[in-house]
Amino acid sequence: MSATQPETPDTLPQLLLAQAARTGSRKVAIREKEFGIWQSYSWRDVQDHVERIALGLASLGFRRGDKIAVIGDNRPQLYWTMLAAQALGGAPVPVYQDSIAAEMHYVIDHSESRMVICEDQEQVDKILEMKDKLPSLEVVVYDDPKGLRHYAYPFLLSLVRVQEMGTAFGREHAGYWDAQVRQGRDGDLAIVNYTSGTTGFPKGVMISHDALISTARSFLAVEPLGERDEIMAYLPMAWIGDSFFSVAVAFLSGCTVNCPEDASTVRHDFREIGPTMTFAPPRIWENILSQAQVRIEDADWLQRTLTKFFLPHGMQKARLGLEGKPVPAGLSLLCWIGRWLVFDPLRDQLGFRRIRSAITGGAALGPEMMQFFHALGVNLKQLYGATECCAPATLHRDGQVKLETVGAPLPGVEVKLSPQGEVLIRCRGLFSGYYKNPEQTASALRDGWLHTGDAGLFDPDGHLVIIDRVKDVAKLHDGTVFAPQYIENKLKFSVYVREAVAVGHDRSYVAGMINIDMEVLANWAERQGLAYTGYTDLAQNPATYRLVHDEIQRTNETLAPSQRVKRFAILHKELDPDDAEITRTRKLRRGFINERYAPIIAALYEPGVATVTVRATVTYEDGRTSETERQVRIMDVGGA
Amino acid sequence: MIYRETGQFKTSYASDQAIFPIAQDRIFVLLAVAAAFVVPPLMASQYWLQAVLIPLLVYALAALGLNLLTGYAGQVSLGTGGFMAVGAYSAFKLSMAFPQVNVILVFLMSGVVTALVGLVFGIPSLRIKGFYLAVATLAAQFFLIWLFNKVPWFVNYSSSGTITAPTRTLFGVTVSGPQATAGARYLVAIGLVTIFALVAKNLVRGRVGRSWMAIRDRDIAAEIIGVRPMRTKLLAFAISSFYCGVAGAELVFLYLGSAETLAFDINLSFLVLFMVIIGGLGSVLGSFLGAAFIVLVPIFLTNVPHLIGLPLPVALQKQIELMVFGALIIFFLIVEPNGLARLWQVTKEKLRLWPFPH
Amino acid sequence: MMPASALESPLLRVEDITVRFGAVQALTEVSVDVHRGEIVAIIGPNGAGKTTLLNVISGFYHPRSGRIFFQGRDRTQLKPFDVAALGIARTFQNVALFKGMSVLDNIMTGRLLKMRGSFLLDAVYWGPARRQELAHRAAVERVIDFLEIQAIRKTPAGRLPYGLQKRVELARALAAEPQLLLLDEPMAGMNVEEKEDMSRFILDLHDEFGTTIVLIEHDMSVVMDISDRVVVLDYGRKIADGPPEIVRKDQVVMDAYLGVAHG
Amino acid sequence: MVDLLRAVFVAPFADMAGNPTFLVEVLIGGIAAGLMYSLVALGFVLIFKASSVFNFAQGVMVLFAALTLVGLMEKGAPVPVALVLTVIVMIALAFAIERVVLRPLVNQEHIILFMATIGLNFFLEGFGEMAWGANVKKLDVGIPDTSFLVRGVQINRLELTAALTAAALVTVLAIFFQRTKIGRALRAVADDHEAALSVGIPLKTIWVVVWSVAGIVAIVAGVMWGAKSGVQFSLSLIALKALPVLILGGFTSVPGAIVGGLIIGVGEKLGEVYWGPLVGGAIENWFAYVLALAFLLIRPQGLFGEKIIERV
Repeated sequence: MSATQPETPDTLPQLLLAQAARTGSRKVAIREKEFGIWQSYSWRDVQDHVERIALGLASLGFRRGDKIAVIGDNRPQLYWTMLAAQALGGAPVPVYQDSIAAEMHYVIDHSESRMVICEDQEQVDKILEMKDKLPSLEVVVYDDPKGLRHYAYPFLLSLVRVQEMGTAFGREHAGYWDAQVRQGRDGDLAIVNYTSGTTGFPKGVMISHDALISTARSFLAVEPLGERDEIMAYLPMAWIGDSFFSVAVAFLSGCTVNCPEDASTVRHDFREIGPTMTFAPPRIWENILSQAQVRIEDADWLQRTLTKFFLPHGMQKARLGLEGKPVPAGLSLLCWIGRWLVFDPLRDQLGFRRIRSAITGGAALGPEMMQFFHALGVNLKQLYGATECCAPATLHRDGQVKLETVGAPLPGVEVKLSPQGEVLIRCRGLFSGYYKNPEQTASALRDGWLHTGDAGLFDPDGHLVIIDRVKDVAKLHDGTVFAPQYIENKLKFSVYVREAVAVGHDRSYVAGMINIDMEVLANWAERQGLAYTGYTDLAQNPATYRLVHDEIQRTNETLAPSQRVKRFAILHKELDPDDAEITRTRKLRRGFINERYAPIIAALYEPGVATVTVRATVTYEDGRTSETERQVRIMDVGGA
Repeated sequence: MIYRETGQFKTSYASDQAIFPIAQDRIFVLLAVAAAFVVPPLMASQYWLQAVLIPLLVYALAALGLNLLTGYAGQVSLGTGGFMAVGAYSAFKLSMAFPQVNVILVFLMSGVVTALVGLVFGIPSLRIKGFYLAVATLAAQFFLIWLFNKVPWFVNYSSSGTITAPTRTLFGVTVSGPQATAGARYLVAIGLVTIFALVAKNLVRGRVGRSWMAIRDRDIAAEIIGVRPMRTKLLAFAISSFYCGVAGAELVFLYLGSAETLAFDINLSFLVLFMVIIGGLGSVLGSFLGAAFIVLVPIFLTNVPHLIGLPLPVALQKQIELMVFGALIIFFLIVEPNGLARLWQVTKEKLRLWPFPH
Repeated sequence: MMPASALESPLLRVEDITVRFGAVQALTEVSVDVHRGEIVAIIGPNGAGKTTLLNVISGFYHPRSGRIFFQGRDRTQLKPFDVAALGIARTFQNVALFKGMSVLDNIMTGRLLKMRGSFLLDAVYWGPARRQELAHRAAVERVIDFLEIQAIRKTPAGRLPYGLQKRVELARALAAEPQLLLLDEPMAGMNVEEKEDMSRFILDLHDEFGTTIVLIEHDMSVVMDISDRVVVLDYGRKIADGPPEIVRKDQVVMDAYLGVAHG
Repeated sequence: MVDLLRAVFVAPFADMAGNPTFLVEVLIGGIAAGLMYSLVALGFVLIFKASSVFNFAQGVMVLFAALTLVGLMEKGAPVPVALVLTVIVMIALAFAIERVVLRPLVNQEHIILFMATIGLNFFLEGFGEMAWGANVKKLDVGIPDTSFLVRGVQINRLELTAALTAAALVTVLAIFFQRTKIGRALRAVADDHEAALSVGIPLKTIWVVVWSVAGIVAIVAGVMWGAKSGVQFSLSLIALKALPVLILGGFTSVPGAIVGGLIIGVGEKLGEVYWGPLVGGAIENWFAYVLALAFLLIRPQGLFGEKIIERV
C-alpha cells in the first residue's frame, strides 16, 4: 500500500499514507515544543512511527475491533497510537485525563479497552490503582519514561519498546502493515468519544471514518485550509473538537498541527506559533479576555488610558458591522488610529496576528465577547454542532457573522425544527450509535434524524438561532418564555463573573446565582485595599455584592424587561465538575444545581429576606469530609 | 508597538541562539548597518565626517575593547590610552618598515603587538583585583607614554617627536595620509568596527564570553567549575588590548593624521572608561552608545551657545563645558547606573509588551 | 539501594586529612571512603568542618597533611579547576550563581570542561565551534527538562527566588556530567514542599545517571530517607560512619548533637 | 652586558656612599615629598574607609581649596580669615557632594561611585577655574621659601614646615580615628554600612564629617603644595602621585598611607637622582607605580592589610 497510491482514501490511516506518498519528508505534519525548540516530524516520519507502533500493538495481540484507551495531554506520540489502532481496524477511546477516578474507570471498563496508552507516570499510577477492577485491560503503554524506571510490571511497557517490537514483528510478517491498512473500509469504527452528558453516565459516541472524513471535507469546502496553514492542538483529546480538527481536518488539508510543551505554557506557545486557524470552546475565549483585561488594568497610565479609550469605540464599530448597520466616518477613522495604537499590538500580544478564521463552539458565546475579538480584527465565528455529528453542523460564513445566530448549515448538512422547536440534524457525518446502549441510540437517532435536545429557530437569513436546551427553556408562571443560557452568557461577559445560573421556571421573575472569578476579584480587592480570608469571605463581602450588583444592572439594560434579573446571590463555592454541578466543558447541570441550591433559590423568591444559611460539605485532600454552615447574602437589583 | 512576535517560533537551537532572534531586530540592525555604510560617505559634510563620525567609530572600537575586559571579564583597566599608543606607534613603525604591506594588515599586526603588551600588563590581574588592579594598569599607562616620549627610535628619530600617517592605499583608493578623503577613511573605519563588533558578539555569546562573565560574577565558583582564571583573564587582556591597539592605529591613520604621546595620555583612558560605563558595562551596543554620547555631548555643548545667541568667551565656554560634562556623568550614573544600553533594553521591553505591562 | 561493589576500590578515598587556619584546627585526621554509586550524607553540628571537608575534596583548600585519592590516583595538591576536570562537581552552601548571566548561560558554564576548540573559530562562530555550541545546548536542555526549569530558561539568575536558584545550581553541576557530585546543604532554607521536590530530584538523578553523591544535610528525616551511608563530624573529627539506622542510635553521635560537655 | 648590570646595581650605591651629605639632602627631599603624598593619600583613605568610595576628586579638591584660599587672599582677606573661610567652603562642598552625589548612589557598585567622583573631578575643575580664574597664582603663606644649612645639609624652610604640619595633621587624625566617638563610628561604617546603620550610626552625618575632614586635609595639602610650586592646574595631578601610596599602604589603613607615602617619596627621589640618568630621566611618573606594583605582587594585601581568606 505504501508504495502504490490508495484508490480513494476511505480511512484516516489511508489518508495518512496518501499524504506521506504525496509530500514525503518535504512537509511538516506535526510539531511539538520540547527541550526548548519545536521538534518537527514530516508526513514520512509520522507514517513510519504509526507503522512501527501498529506492528508493535499487533505483536501484543491487538486485533480488528479492539479498543485502546488514550489518556494524556496532546502529544504526537498519543496521536500516532490512535492512528496505529485505527490502522489495525481497532478504535481509540480518548479519556479526559483530569476526570475523577470513578468516571475514568467507567469509560475504560464500559468500552472494554484491551490496552491503554498513558502519557506519563501520573496517568500510569491512576491506571495501576484501578487495574484489578478492569478485567478486559491486558496491556498498559507509557510514553514519558521519567520516574517509571523501577516499575516492574509484566503488562507495563514503554512506547519505544512497543516500536522496537513492531520493527521485529514487521520483519517477520512482511506486508502485514499494508494488508491491515488496505482492509480498512469507510464504515469502520474510527473513534469512540465518551460525551460527559448533562444527565447520568457518559455515553460512548461511535464515529466512523467516513463520518469524520465527509464532515471534514464539507467543513473545508467553507473554510479552505492548505499545507501552509498552522493549527494548535491544545483541546482535551477526549473532546470531538480535537480529533476532528487535529486529525481529520489536518490530514485532509495537509496543514501542520502544533502541540504545546505543557498545559501551563499553552498561551505562550500559541503566540509563538501564531496559528492561521483555531477552534476553541467559549471558556478559552472568556479566559483570554479576562486575562487581557487584568493585564490592561495593571498597565501604566498611558497604555491603560489609550486602551480604555479606543476599545469601546472598536467594539461599537464591530457591533454595527455585525448587525449590518452603516459605520459613521468619524468612528471608522478613530478605529483606524486605534488599530495602529491598540488593536494590532493587542492582537499580536494575544497571538492572533496570523489568524484567518477563529471558531468558537461547544456552547453559546456572549455577544460582547464577539464584539471584543472583532474589534481587534479577529475573524471570530460561531459554530454549532454535537459530538454525534462529528462536531460542526452549522457555521458562520466569512462576512456573514451575526451576533445572535450560529450560522447556516454546512454543505451536505440538513437542519430542520421539530414541532416542539427541537433542532434535528441529518448528514453523512452522523454517528453510528452509542456503544452498547441501543435505547439511548434509539431515542437520539429517530428515522435518520439526530435529535440534538437544543431548542432553536431560523432567522430571516436562514441562520440557525439556538435558544437553549429544550428541557431548560423556561417559562415564568405568567407564560413569558426566557432562555436562561442567553442571560447567563451576557452576565458572564463581566470580567468579575465566572459562572452564572439564571432561575425563574414557574416563578414570578428571573433571579440569578453568581460565581465570582477569584483571580480577577483578588486583583480588584488588592487595589481596593479589601482584606479577605478566602473565597467565601470575599464572595460574601458587601463591596463585592455592590460590584456585582452594578454589573447585573448594566447587563439588565441590554435585556427585555421580562428577562431582567430582579434578585441575586453570590454562591459561597465555585461550581465544580468534581462535584458534578457542571460538565467538563462547563455546561451547567441545571437539575442537579436546582436540587442542591434549593434553599438559596427559595430565599431568592422571598422578598425582604437578606441572608440565608446554607449547609456545605467540604471534602479534604485525604477524603475526609465535614459539614459547615455558611451565610449567603441575597440582594435586590435596583431598577430591574 | 513596532514588534510583531507572533509566529516567530524556533525549530533549531541555531536560530534560538542567533544574535538577533527577533525578526524586527534583524531588519532594524541590517538597515542601520547598511545606512551607516552608504549614507555618510555620500551625504555627510566634511566637518561631520572628520569631526564627528570618524572619531566616534575609532572611540567605539576602543570602547568595545575595554568593554570586553571591564564589562565582560570584570577587570577594571585605566591603561587604555597607553595600549592605544602602542597600537599607533607600532602601526607607524611597521608601515614605515614595510611600506608596500596593505594598511589593514598593518593595523592587525599592530593589534597583535598591543595584545602581547596587554598580556604582560595583565599578569598582575592574577594576584590583585578591583581598584588595586585599576591602579596597577595606571603603571602601564604612565610607563608606555614615558617610553614613547623618551626613546626616539619609536618616532624614527624625527625632531618634532610626532608620528604622521604615511599615504597608504586600499584597493587603489588612498585611505591614509594627507590626500586621503574623509569618506574613504570613514569607510575603512566603519568596515573594521563592524567586523570587530561581530567578532566581539560571537566571542561573548559563546564559550569564551561565559568564562569571562563567570570570572566577573563569582571567580571562586568559576574556578571550582573548571574555568582556568589565568588563561581567561590573560585572554581578556590580550583581546581587549588587540582592539585598543587597532583603535590607536586608526586614531592616527584615519582620524588625526599625526599625533604625539599627549594624544594618548591618562585623559584618553578616562574618556574610554566613561564611554563603557555610560554606554553600559557588558554590552556591545553599549560601547557604541557610550562612544556616541561622549563624542556628541561636547560638540553639542560648544554649538548650543551660538544657536541661542549668547556668544561666550572661549575660556568661560571651556569651563562651562567641563562643568556640564562632569554634571552629566553624575546625572547619568544616578538615573541609570547600567548605562544607555539598559535604557534601550528597558524601552525595547516596553515596546515588545505594548499595550501590556507584563 | 546499596552499591553492589562495596569491596571494589572506592571512587574517592580521603585519608587522615588535617586542615588548619592559623590557630583554628578545622579538620583533624578525617578519613572517609566513598564508593561508586553511593549516596553519603555528612552531618554534624555547625562548625564541625563539614563545608571545609567539601572544600578540601573540591581542591579549594589544600590540607596541611593527609591525602586524597580519586579513582585510585593521588590528587591532593590539585587546583580547583583540575579537580573539576576529573569529574567532581559541586553546589555551594549559599548559592554561588553568576548573577549577571541567564539561567541557560549559567548551566552552559557547567559544560565548559567539555568544550574544546580554538578560540579563533569561536570568534567567527562557524564550523566546529558552532556545532559544539549547539550540541552542548541540546545536552543542557536535557538537564533543564529533567529538573523542570523550562519556564525560567531565559531569566537572569539574580532575579530567581531562593528555591529555584538552588535548583539552577544543581542543574549547573549536573551539566558537567560528574562522576562525583558534592551537594552543600541543597535544602537549606527550603519549605517542606521544596524539600520534597529536591529530594525527589536527587534520587531521580541518582537513578537516572548513577552519579555518586556526597551531601551535607541537617534535616535528619531527609538524611535517613535518601542516604546509603552517614558520616558524622564533630569539632573537626569523624565520630561515626555507617548506615543511617545504626548511626542514628550511636550514643557518641547523640552526645555530639545534644551537647554533652567536651573535654 | 656586564657593565649594564654594574651601572644598575653597583654604581648608584657607590655614588651614595661617595657623597653622604648629598644623600641626606636627597633623603630629606624624599621624606618631604613622601609626607605630601601621604597627606593626599590620607584624604583618599579617609573617604574610602568611611564610604567605600574611591574618591578620585581628592586631587582637584586640593586644587580647589588652594584656589579658594588664594582667591580670598587676593580679595584682601588676611591669611587666618581666608583659612577659616576656606574651611567653611570645603565643609559646604562636603554637604553638597553628600546630598547630590552620594545619597542617590548609595550601595551602588564601587566602579559606579568611582566614576561619579571622576565626574565630580571634571565639575570642580571647571567650577574652580570659572570662580577664581585659571592663571597661575603665587601662594605666600608667610613662610619664606628659603633654606638653611644644618651641618652642611641644606634644608628648605618651606618643606620643613610642610613636613611638620603634615606630620602633626597625620597624628591628630590617627588619634581622632582611634579614640574619639566619631572615629569609632567612622570605623564601624567603613566595615559594614548596614551593620553600622542597624546600631543607629547616622550614616549621612558620618559621610559629611568624613568629606569635610578630607576637605580640610585637602586645604593643608593645597597650601603646602601650592606654596612650593604655585597654585595651578598641575596641582590636581598629585592625586595620581598618591595612588601608588594607596596600592602600597592599602586603601583602608591610615598607618599604611603614612608609611607608604614615605617609602614612595624616598624611593622616587632616590630613583630619580641615582637611577634616572641611566634611562634619560623624568622617570618619576611611572617609577612609583612600578615600585608599588612589585611590592604588591609579593604581598597582595598591601603593607598592613590582613590576609584575605576567601569563603565559599
